Formats: sequence, C-alpha cells, structure tokens
Amino acid sequence: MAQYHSVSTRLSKKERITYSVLRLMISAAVILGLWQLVVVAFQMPSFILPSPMAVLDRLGTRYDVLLKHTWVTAQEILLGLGLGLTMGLMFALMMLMFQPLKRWLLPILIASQAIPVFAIAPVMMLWLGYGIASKVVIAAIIIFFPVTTCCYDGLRNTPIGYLDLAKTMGASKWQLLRHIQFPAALPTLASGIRVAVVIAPIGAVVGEWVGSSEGLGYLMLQANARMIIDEMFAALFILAVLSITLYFTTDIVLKKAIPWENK
Amino acid sequence: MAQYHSVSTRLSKKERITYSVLRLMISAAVILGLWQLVVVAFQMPSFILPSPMAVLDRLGTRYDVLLKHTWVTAQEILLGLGLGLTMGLMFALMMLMFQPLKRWLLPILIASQAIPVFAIAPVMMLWLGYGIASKVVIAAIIIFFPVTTCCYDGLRNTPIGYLDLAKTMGASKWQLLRHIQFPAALPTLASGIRVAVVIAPIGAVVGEWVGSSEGLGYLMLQANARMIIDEMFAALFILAVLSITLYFTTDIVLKKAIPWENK
Amino acid sequence: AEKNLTLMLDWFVNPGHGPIIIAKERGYFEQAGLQVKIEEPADPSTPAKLVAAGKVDLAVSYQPNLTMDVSAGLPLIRASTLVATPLNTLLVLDNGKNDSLADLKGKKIGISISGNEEATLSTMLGQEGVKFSDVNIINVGWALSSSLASGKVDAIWGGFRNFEINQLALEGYKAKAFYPEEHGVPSYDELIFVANANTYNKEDIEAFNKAIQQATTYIVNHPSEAWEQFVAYAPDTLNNELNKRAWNDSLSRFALRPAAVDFKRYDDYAHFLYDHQIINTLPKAKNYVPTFD
Amino acid sequence: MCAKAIIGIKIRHGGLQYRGSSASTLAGVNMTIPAKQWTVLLGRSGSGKTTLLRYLAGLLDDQVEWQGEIEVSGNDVSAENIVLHDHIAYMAQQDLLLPWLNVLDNVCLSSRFANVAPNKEQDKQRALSLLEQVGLADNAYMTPAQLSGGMRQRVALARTLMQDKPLVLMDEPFSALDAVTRHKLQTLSVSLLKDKTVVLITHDPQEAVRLADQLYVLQGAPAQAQQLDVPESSPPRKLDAECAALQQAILDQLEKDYE
Amino acid sequence: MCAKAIIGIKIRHGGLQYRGSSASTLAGVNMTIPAKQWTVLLGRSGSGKTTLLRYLAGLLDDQVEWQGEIEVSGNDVSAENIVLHDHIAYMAQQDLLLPWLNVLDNVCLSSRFANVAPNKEQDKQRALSLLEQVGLADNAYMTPAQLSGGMRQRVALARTLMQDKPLVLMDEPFSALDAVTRHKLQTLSVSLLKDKTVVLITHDPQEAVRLADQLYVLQGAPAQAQQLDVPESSPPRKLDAECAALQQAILDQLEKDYE
Ligand SMILES: Nc1ncnc2c1ncn2[C@@H]1O[C@H](COP(=O)(O)OP(=O)(O)OP(=O)(O)O)[C@@H](O)[C@H]1O
Ligand SMILES: Nc1ncnc2c1ncn2[C@@H]1O[C@H](COP(=O)(O)OP(=O)(O)OP(=O)(O)O)[C@@H](O)[C@H]1O
Ligand SMILES: [Mg+2]
Ligand SMILES: [Mg+2]
Repeated sequence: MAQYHSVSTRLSKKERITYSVLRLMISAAVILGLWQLVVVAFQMPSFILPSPMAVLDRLGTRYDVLLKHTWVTAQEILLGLGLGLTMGLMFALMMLMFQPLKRWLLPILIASQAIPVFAIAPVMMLWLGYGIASKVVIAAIIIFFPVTTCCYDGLRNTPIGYLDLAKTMGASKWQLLRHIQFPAALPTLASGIRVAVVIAPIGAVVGEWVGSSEGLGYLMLQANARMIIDEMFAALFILAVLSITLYFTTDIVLKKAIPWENK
Repeated sequence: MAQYHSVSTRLSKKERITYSVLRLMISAAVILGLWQLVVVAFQMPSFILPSPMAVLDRLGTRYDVLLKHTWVTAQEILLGLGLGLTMGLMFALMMLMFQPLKRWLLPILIASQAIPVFAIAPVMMLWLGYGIASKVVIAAIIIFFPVTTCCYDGLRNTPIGYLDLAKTMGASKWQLLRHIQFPAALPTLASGIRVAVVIAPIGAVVGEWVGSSEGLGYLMLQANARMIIDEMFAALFILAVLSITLYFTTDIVLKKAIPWENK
Repeated sequence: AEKNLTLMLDWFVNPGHGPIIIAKERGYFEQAGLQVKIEEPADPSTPAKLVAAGKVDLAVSYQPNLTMDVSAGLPLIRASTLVATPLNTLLVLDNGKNDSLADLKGKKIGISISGNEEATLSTMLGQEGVKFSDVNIINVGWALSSSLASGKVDAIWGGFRNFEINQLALEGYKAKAFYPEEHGVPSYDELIFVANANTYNKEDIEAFNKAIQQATTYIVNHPSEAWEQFVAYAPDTLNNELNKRAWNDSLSRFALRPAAVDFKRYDDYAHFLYDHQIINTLPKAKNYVPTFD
Repeated sequence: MCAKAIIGIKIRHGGLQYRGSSASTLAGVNMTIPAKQWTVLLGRSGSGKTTLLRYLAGLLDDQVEWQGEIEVSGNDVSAENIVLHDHIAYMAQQDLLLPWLNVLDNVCLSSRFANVAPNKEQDKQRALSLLEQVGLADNAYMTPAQLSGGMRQRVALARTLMQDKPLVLMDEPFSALDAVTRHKLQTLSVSLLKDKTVVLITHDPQEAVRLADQLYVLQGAPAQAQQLDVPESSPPRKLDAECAALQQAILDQLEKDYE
Repeated sequence: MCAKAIIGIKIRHGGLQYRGSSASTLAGVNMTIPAKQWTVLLGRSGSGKTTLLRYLAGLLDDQVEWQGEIEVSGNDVSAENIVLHDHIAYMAQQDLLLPWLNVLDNVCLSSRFANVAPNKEQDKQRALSLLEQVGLADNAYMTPAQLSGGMRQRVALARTLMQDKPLVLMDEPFSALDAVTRHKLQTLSVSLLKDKTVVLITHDPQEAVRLADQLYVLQGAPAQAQQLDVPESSPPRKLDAECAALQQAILDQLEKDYE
C-alpha cells in the first residue's frame, strides 16, 4: 500500500525553503519569548539566567571576540569530524574483513562509549599536549561509536543479491567492496554522519574545557567563572547555532549526494 | 533471497549464553592486557594512568565506599532513564497527535541536542538544588533527543495497513494508539532505549561533577584532588562496568519483551 | 642563548597570576635568559601531574596540594612562592543569619573540591564546637559565588578572598569572610611554583625566580601601569571590573621574595594534614623544599 | 448482531477525486455488487481499484470528493438506513497479522474494538473452530512469525470470518503467495465465504477467471468500470478451454491499457 | 570473447549438502539442459531450486559438498575444459539494479569487473541499442527509482544481454510483476534470449507451461528432478485447452507435495 506524499511536497522548492526558514525564525522567536517570560516571571537573577536581551546585547558588543573563538572551535569540530569518520570507517572495514574480530571489538566499542571522555582527558593531554590536536582527538573519540556502528551495519547488510550478481560477473573481493558494498552502505553511513555532526561540537567544547586558551568552550568557562553569565550564554548560543547550521548543511549535502537514500 | 543464519544460531541457547559470557570475559582480559601494555610500553607514571593491578587492588580494599557511591549513581541513572523515557514518549505523542506542532518542535529538539548539557549543568544545579533531582534531570535531558526521535519515528511509521484494518474494525483514535500504533512502535523505541542506556550514565556523572556530595562522579573528583589516582580509576572502572551491564541487561530484557523485533 | 620553559598555571589567567604575566609582558623572563610558554588548564590537579610526568617544566600549585602530592609519591619540589598567604576563605552572606561559625551547625557548605577541605573545615568549625559531621558538605564545582548568592548553600569554602568577595559585591551581595589562619589552621602559601624533583635545573629556576621577583616589585611600585599591562595580555577575558577589583586586592598578597624558604611553615602544615589523616606518610620539608637564590 | 444481514450494493455514476489532486481518479462508474456473490475487479496498476475499495470501507472519507449514488440493498427491513462502514470486513495483500499477538489473538482482534464488552470465552471457542476450518487448529498459540506465507494468509481469512460481516472487501489477498498455495487458498476462501458478498481485487486474470461471479475491468483515466462475461460454471472453476480463452482475452484487453 | 560459444549441460546423479546441515538438499538429480533451449524448474518452496542454480553459478563453492557429474558440452573444441562459472549470466527475482547508478550504467555494470580494460564508447553504444530492444531507449539516463517494476526488470534483462554469456540462469525473474506485465516480459525474453541456453526457476505453472522446452519438477527430500512432457508447440505458447490441462496437472501434482 503506497504512502502518498502530503500536500506540502507539491509546493515548489523555493516556496518550501521560504517556509522552513520562516518556520525556523518563528520557532526562534517563540523560544526567545518563553525565555524572557521565565526570566521575568520567576525573577531570575542575571547570574542564574540572563534575559535574552542581555545575551543579544552581549552578542552585539563582543561579536569580534566571539567570532575569533568561534573560528577556533569550528576548526576543531571539522578536523574532529574528519578524523572520527576516517577512524570509524577503517574500524568498520576491519571488522568486516576479519569477521571473527567483531565479537571481540564490540565490548571495546561500548566501553569507549561508556567511559566519559573527561576522565581520560589528562592522559590525552599528556600524549597530545594543549594544542588543537587534543580537542580534535576528543571530538573524534566522541563520534567514533555511532560512526563505526553505522558504517559496520551498512557494510555488512549489503543485499545478498547485489553480491551474487557482482560475483557472477567476476568481481574480485576488492571490486565488490568498492563498487557494491561501499555505495550500498552510504545511506546507513549517512545517518551515522548526521549523529556525528550533532555531537562532535560537544567533543570539541569538552576538549577546550580540559585545557586550552581559545575557543568557545574556553570562553564559556572563563565567563562562567567570572559570573559574566550573559557572555556564557552568548557563547552557548553561537555554539547552538553552529551545531544547527552544521546539521542542516550536512543534511542537505547528504541528500544531494545520496539521492537514493529514501528509496 | 532469504539470508540464512550462521552456524552460531543453531547452537543451543545455553551454549550461546556460555559463549557470550566467555567472550565478554576474554574481551575484558584483553582490555586489561592492553591497558597494562600501555602502562608498561609508554612508561606511564602511575599518577596519570595507574596499572590495572593497582586499580583492582583498590577495588578490593575500598569496595565498601565504592559500593555506597555506586548505589547513589545507579539510582540517579535509573531515575534519569525513567524520567527521560517518559518525557520523550510524551513529547513524541504530542508531535504525533498534533501534527502541525512537529515542525515547530523539531528545531527545539535539535537545539536541545546541540547545547552541551555540561554548559547548562551549573545553571541547572542552581534551579534544582544539589540533591538527586538535578542529576536525574541532566541524565533525562541527555537521553531526551534519541528517545524522542525514536519514539516519534516508531509511532509515525505504523504500517498503513494495520491502521486500515483496525479502522474497518471500528477502532477509535485512542484504541488505534493503544492497540496498534504503540505496540508497532516498540522495536524502534527499543533502539532508542539502547542508546539512552549507554549515555544516561554520562549525564549522571556530569551532574555529580558539577555539584553533589556523593556518587561515583563525586568520588572521582575527590580522589583526583587528593592524587589517589588508582581510586579515581577504580570508580571509573565501576562506571564502565555499570554501563556495560546496564546495556546488556537492557538488551536481553528488550529481546525478551519484543520477540518480533527482528522479524 | 635563551632557554625554553613551559609554565602551566593552576587555572585560567587571573589577577593572582599578576607577577607571571608582568614578567612576560615586560620582558623580565627574556632578560633572565628564559623563553617562557604559558599554558592554562581548566582542572587545577592536572599541572602538578604533568610536571611530575616531565611534560612541563614548572607549574603553579598550592602548598597543601604539594604536600599531598609528595606524600602520594609524585616527584615534585617547590621552586618558589607566588602568593605567600592563604587566599582561601569560608564565606557567608553578611545578612545576619550566620554571624559566627557556630551558626553553621546543620547548614550546607558548598565547596570546590581541593582535597584538604575536610581538615580545614573541621578545624575551623571545631573551634566553635561544631563537628564536621554536623554540616552538610556539597561539591558545587566552580559555581561557588552563585550557589551562595542564590541561597542554595549557606556558606562556601574554596573561594579566594581577593576574588569571590568582589564577585559577590558586584552582584550586590555583601559577604562576610572567616579566615582559616585565624581559626586554628596553620598558615600556608596559597600559590607556589613546583618543579620536577628529578629533572629540575637549578639555574633556570633561579633565573625564573629572579624575573618573578622583579615583576612583583614593579607591580607593587606601579600598580595601575601594571594593571594596564596585565590586561593587555588577554584583553578578551581579562579586561573587566571584577578583575580590576581582584587586582587591587591581590597587590598585598604577592610574595616579595619568591625564593625565600620557611621549612617550618611546610612541616607544620604537613603535620596538620597528617593529623587529620589526609595523608598517610609525613614528608619532610627539607626533602621537597630545596633552597634557591 | 448483523450476522444474518445480507448486503448487495449498486454504484451509479460514481466519481471520485482526491483532494489536492487536479484530476479525477474515477468517473462514471456503474457497478452492481450482488449479495452473496463474488465480484472481481481487474485493472492496470494505478487505475483506482484500491481507491474504490478503500472508499467503500470508509477509509477515505476525509481525503476524497465523491459523486454519484451508492445504493445498499439488504434482506433487512432497514436496509436503506444502513451505515455501510459498519458491515464491512477488509483483507489486504499483506496478511496484516500483528506480530506482537499470537495467532488466536490475531483472529480475535476485532473484539478488542467492539462497543459491547466481549464475551471472551465464547469468542475464543469460535476463533478456535474457525482456525480449525482453515486447517490451523494446531497453530493457535504460535506467533505469526513462525508461520509460512500461506498459513499467515489463512489466519487472516479466519480473522475476517471472525468479524462475521456481510460484506468482505479483498485487495489482492493472494498475490504474495506462490501459485500452488494461491490455488489452494482460493478454493478454501470460496467455500468459507459462501454466505458473504465479496469484492475481490486482483491482477491475475487466471484468478479472476477462477473466482468471478461478476467481472469488472477498470479502464481509462479517469477510470470507468467495464463488465465482462464469465463462464456459466460456478466458482471455483477448473481450468478448461473456455477459461483459458477468457483468460487470454483478458490479457489481450489489459495489455492495450498498458504503457 | 565467448559470444559465439553455445553451451549445454548434463547433470548426472547430482547430490548436494550444505556444510553444517545434517541432511542433503539434493540427491540423485539427473537433468539435461540442452543448448539454446529453455529448461524450466518447478518445485515447492524450499525444495532446492535456488540452491541448484546458485551452485551452477559458482556462488556456493565454499558452502556445500557436491557429488555427481556435471558435463558441459559446447560447439567449442575445448568444451570439456570450460570453467562453467565464466560463461554465466544471472537474473534474480529482484531486479538488482544498483540505485546509485543510472539505467545505462546499470546495463554496463559487468564491464566494471572485466579483466581487460573496457572500450567505454563501444560498450555504451551496445548498451543503448539493447535498451532500445527492451523498449527503454528514452530512459537510459534515469535512475532506477524512477522506473516501474516492469521497466526495472526490463533493464535487468538488458543488463543480462549485455553480459552476452551463453548460459542464462533466471531465479523467478517475473514473479514480482503483475500478470499483464509478466506476460509481456515473458514474450520479450523469449525473443531476445533465443540464442542462449536458459534455466528458469518459477513457481507459476502457467509461466512454466508458456515457456518450457524442458520441464522439471524438484520433488521429495532430498529433492530429485522429475521430467514432465510439454506441448509440441514452440514457446511462448498461447493459452489453449492443452496448456490449461497441463497447467491443472502441474497444480494437482504440486499440491501433493505441499503441507
Ligand atoms: N492519497 C492520494 N492522493 C492523491 N492521489 C492518490 C492518492 N492515493 C492514490 N492516488 C492516485 O490514485 C490513483 C489510483 O491509485 P490506486 O492505489 O487506487 O490504484 P490501484 O488500481 O489499486 O493500483 P495497484 O494495482 O498498483 O494497486 C493513482 O494514480 C494514485 O496515484
Ligand atoms: N546457507 C544454507 N545453509 C543451510 N541450509 C540452507 C542454506 N541455504 C538454503 N538452505 C536450505 O536448503 C533448502 C533449499 O533452499 P532453496 O532456497 O534452494 O529453496 P527454493 O526451492 O529456492 O525455495 P523457494 O521456492 O522458496 O525460493 C531449504 O530447506 C533451506 O533451508
Ligand atoms: Mg491497489
Ligand atoms: Mg528460491
């Protein structure tokens, strides 16, 4: 029984984009309104929850500083994503190529997820120092689990018919991987990437908390310690915007790159 | 083309359990071995990464203290899971029942994921106090996104045929939800729960770091400050074991409760 | 030829680090033949570990923690003193509810865990007949001022007298301080420099100490110029009213003779920790407090 | 209880258009669905067969505009005031067995939605006897996942019988089965549904030829219903020369409407 | 090139057992698969049809134990030394079109795995002319998702023809299609594969009757191959009384083997 698209999909593309931008803006306005309401209604002292006005004001007056630190964090996020995706893919390939390995590696994977990165941060610092490397690695570790499981699930679940077909055409193991298994895994991989993109910023910020002298996480801790809470929220706001932008950009790119994703 | 199960599934159930317990134990041994190797090979000073032996020793001598704090953290995790699952389910139901709401709530959902809980944890403490409530809420927030998306996806994607059938049998909207949509969503919900179970402990520990007077996170901070690093790692170890146990227990329970999950 | 030194602060740069920043900004380190690289961690327990592991040359730490670290077997020595008095205080809001330590019985005390709080607080409270078990100790992390201001706790321990008092004042709260050294706790040096016991270079440390001493002298003589130069180091985060007030309150706390040694001060405090079972072995000051010029 | 009700339907000048769609799906459909007979609907993919059936089942009320007349005739005095939707049982291509219920509970599904409190024990007995009729007496407490495709569709048949409605709407119920299983299930269905009015959608001319008392082909855009003559013999028919000829004729006719 | 090779196969006393399985799946199978003819295999679900085909295609070499003789005969002098696997094209129930390639690239898929560097331009021309033969000249640059089920299976047919192997193995290639589309594709396949040796698995007796030059039923456990006679006329056959009778006979025979 086919499921038919709702009316909205029959709108022109331009209209749809306009609508969703509009919707996003209205949502933002509603959130800000609620926030202001909470501040006023509960008489929140500004060191607990500053008013959105104060935060916006801070964004305006300190935009140069904020931008500089944003750029640092953005770099860490992107490099972390690159590293984490590569690592996850390689790990998944290893598990695929050497089947029995999988059962042994799974507990390690879960453990890697269960141990808070914070706790091993000193070890990381010891190895990688206080530069960008340690943040990149922490961001990579934090996305490692979802990326690896998605990659592996994708690579493993190639429809057996595709493999049969290619084998009868004389494909080698390597050709199977390159021409069949890898492209067939892309949709699953894409959902891994979507999750990764949402959580990688957290990794970068945590890395900055453990030790750094720049970046949004550094700025937040500083501001927090100085009780300049509106600046902390300004940094937080930028971080959220950064994450959401990253998510939607990735989503659009992935949809373009893998048009067959949703059948 | 049917995919046939590998030999292992033809083993008796008892054998399979024995095997997986064995595998788990061997994995644990391998991890401990690797850990020892790192300590020896990189000549890790014991105050940065103590040897597994030292940590196990600490586990033995301080088991009473560790157990007490473990119990606190475990409570926080379980209550956080309960709260987060309930919230996620309700939120998903709301989005389902009032379709247009969905477009407005989605950005909130993503934002809730994009803002690191760490950052708002201190603020949360000031709202909710330093008792168990704040940790429960942090754990709940951290699992809110995956749970909600899974619930919503599950509830929304009820095969249209099931709905048609029940409607021709005269089911009311409420009966549809209870007898068809909800049970049909369980498998998707289960994957949400699996993710939640892995990350909820992180939420609890972060909460303890930010403000508490007991729990494994508190213990870790204290041991770290007094430079009793093997005790810190003992707490970390328990945390990892707790997470892994929770994961596998949940997995088994879910498999029993939803036997139709994998067709 | 200049020597490269890595110095890790105990936390993000703040006015307590004045002499370090001034020495760097005014070129005293270079004059002493040193090229100093400054790093800022977020967790005060990390720097000492990294010095002990040989990853950094010098770190800012605290006298009580040095004693605990040495007792735990970390190869550390004290190189010099940055702030020669305690900065920690027990703070309450000056609203008439808690006028003496005795009033804290049954109340909540927020702490930022540093390891020696049990010893200190039980001594201070014990003087007024309150047992440690009569108060509720809560780790509030770095939210000391706000937890006190919001009334979530009745007192805080771990705040610095040059910093948290001003912070609260800026938010409109008047705070009352109880000083540990006035309530039975041995006096100690709040901020010190530590180096690796096995690998430290005597000449480097002496050169370093010289630069710090020069900077301290400059600060004491020219407080407002020094403030300008301090802020110039990281205007993004340093230039604000709170730091300005903290700066003024720090001036009188900097050690004028960073290299000066007082074994008894270290041994007394070590005894204090030992008596309260915070440490299990009693290190001797002469073993980890070498003398430098 | 409407167990004794018998229903026939006449559709006159039926037309149907999805809301938000620019063209009609059905127009000028005239069909007679006589009581206690099998009316079979053929037609190319997308011609509107499912749409018509779902409309009759009341599943499209808020999505389509309907024009024309539907006349319900029954042995009941109040036949004119009958609400059609309440007298319908529905069977689809997929068996639609709920995987979280066992076979017996699936058969009893409709009693969960009944307005009156169901008599559990009595329902169970009736379900068991229906399962026996479809040859699955031993499988009552298995889960659907443990059954083969043919067995599952037989459970679906038992579930439909359990509803005991006078009008049974079937949307390609046998098309997911292999030829032999399909053949057996056709025979079984005919014997068990002999007191019901059945509307059957199928893509398979052979199935249509075997089972039809009335045979309609939906053709054109918007689709109209065209009636074809069927052999005199009564269903289920054995394949003979006459059937083969009709089948070939249907194929030839349908092929015209294809691509 | 083996484009000119023509291959026939004889299986004598064939037996097959999955490793790790306690019972044989096939035993004592004797079959003749004559060159340039359609050999059709029927049999109940699980009787081992797919197994036999996949074994011939070399897909089971590391999973099964095979006993018996396979004799390959060809017009080629070196027929005895032929490696069967290299002369096979495979078509399954699903069309197996890769969704990330367009129609043309799907047709050319096999050239990606060729040992010799492919002549791209020439391959493309040949693929386009094959697409024209299956009636999809205009769809060469569409993605598979844009095509209907019947069109997709026609692309799969073009892909198989592109491989240009003397032996074509087909595992229920038409069973996911509706009756009319199936009928048209059968006709098309017969005309385009007339120079090939074809082995076709099907569940549909009518399809078997329409297409078979040789008809085998796999029956029993472990399964044996039993040959049935087919009408004299040449495939694709029109449905007539003789066909209907054979079809009914097959149904009756198969039903015995069912449940
Ligand atoms: N909800 C809807 N909104 C708009 N158009 C629809 C909707 N549902 C179906 N249609 C259109 O109505 C037409 C008839 O569809 P329907 O499913 O009834 O065909 P069908 O004859 O059952 O086809 P098939 O044999 O493939 O099952 C199709 O062209 C389809 O695109
Ligand atoms: N990898 C395997 N290992 C063990 N047994 C197998 C394996 N694959 C298939 N079998 C068994 O071999 C038998 C034949 O299976 P096969 O798929 O060849 O049947 P088929 O005739 O093609 O059935 P269908 O008509 O359903 O396609 C079945 O009983 C099946 O359980
Ligand atoms: Mg339909
Ligand atoms: Mg098969």
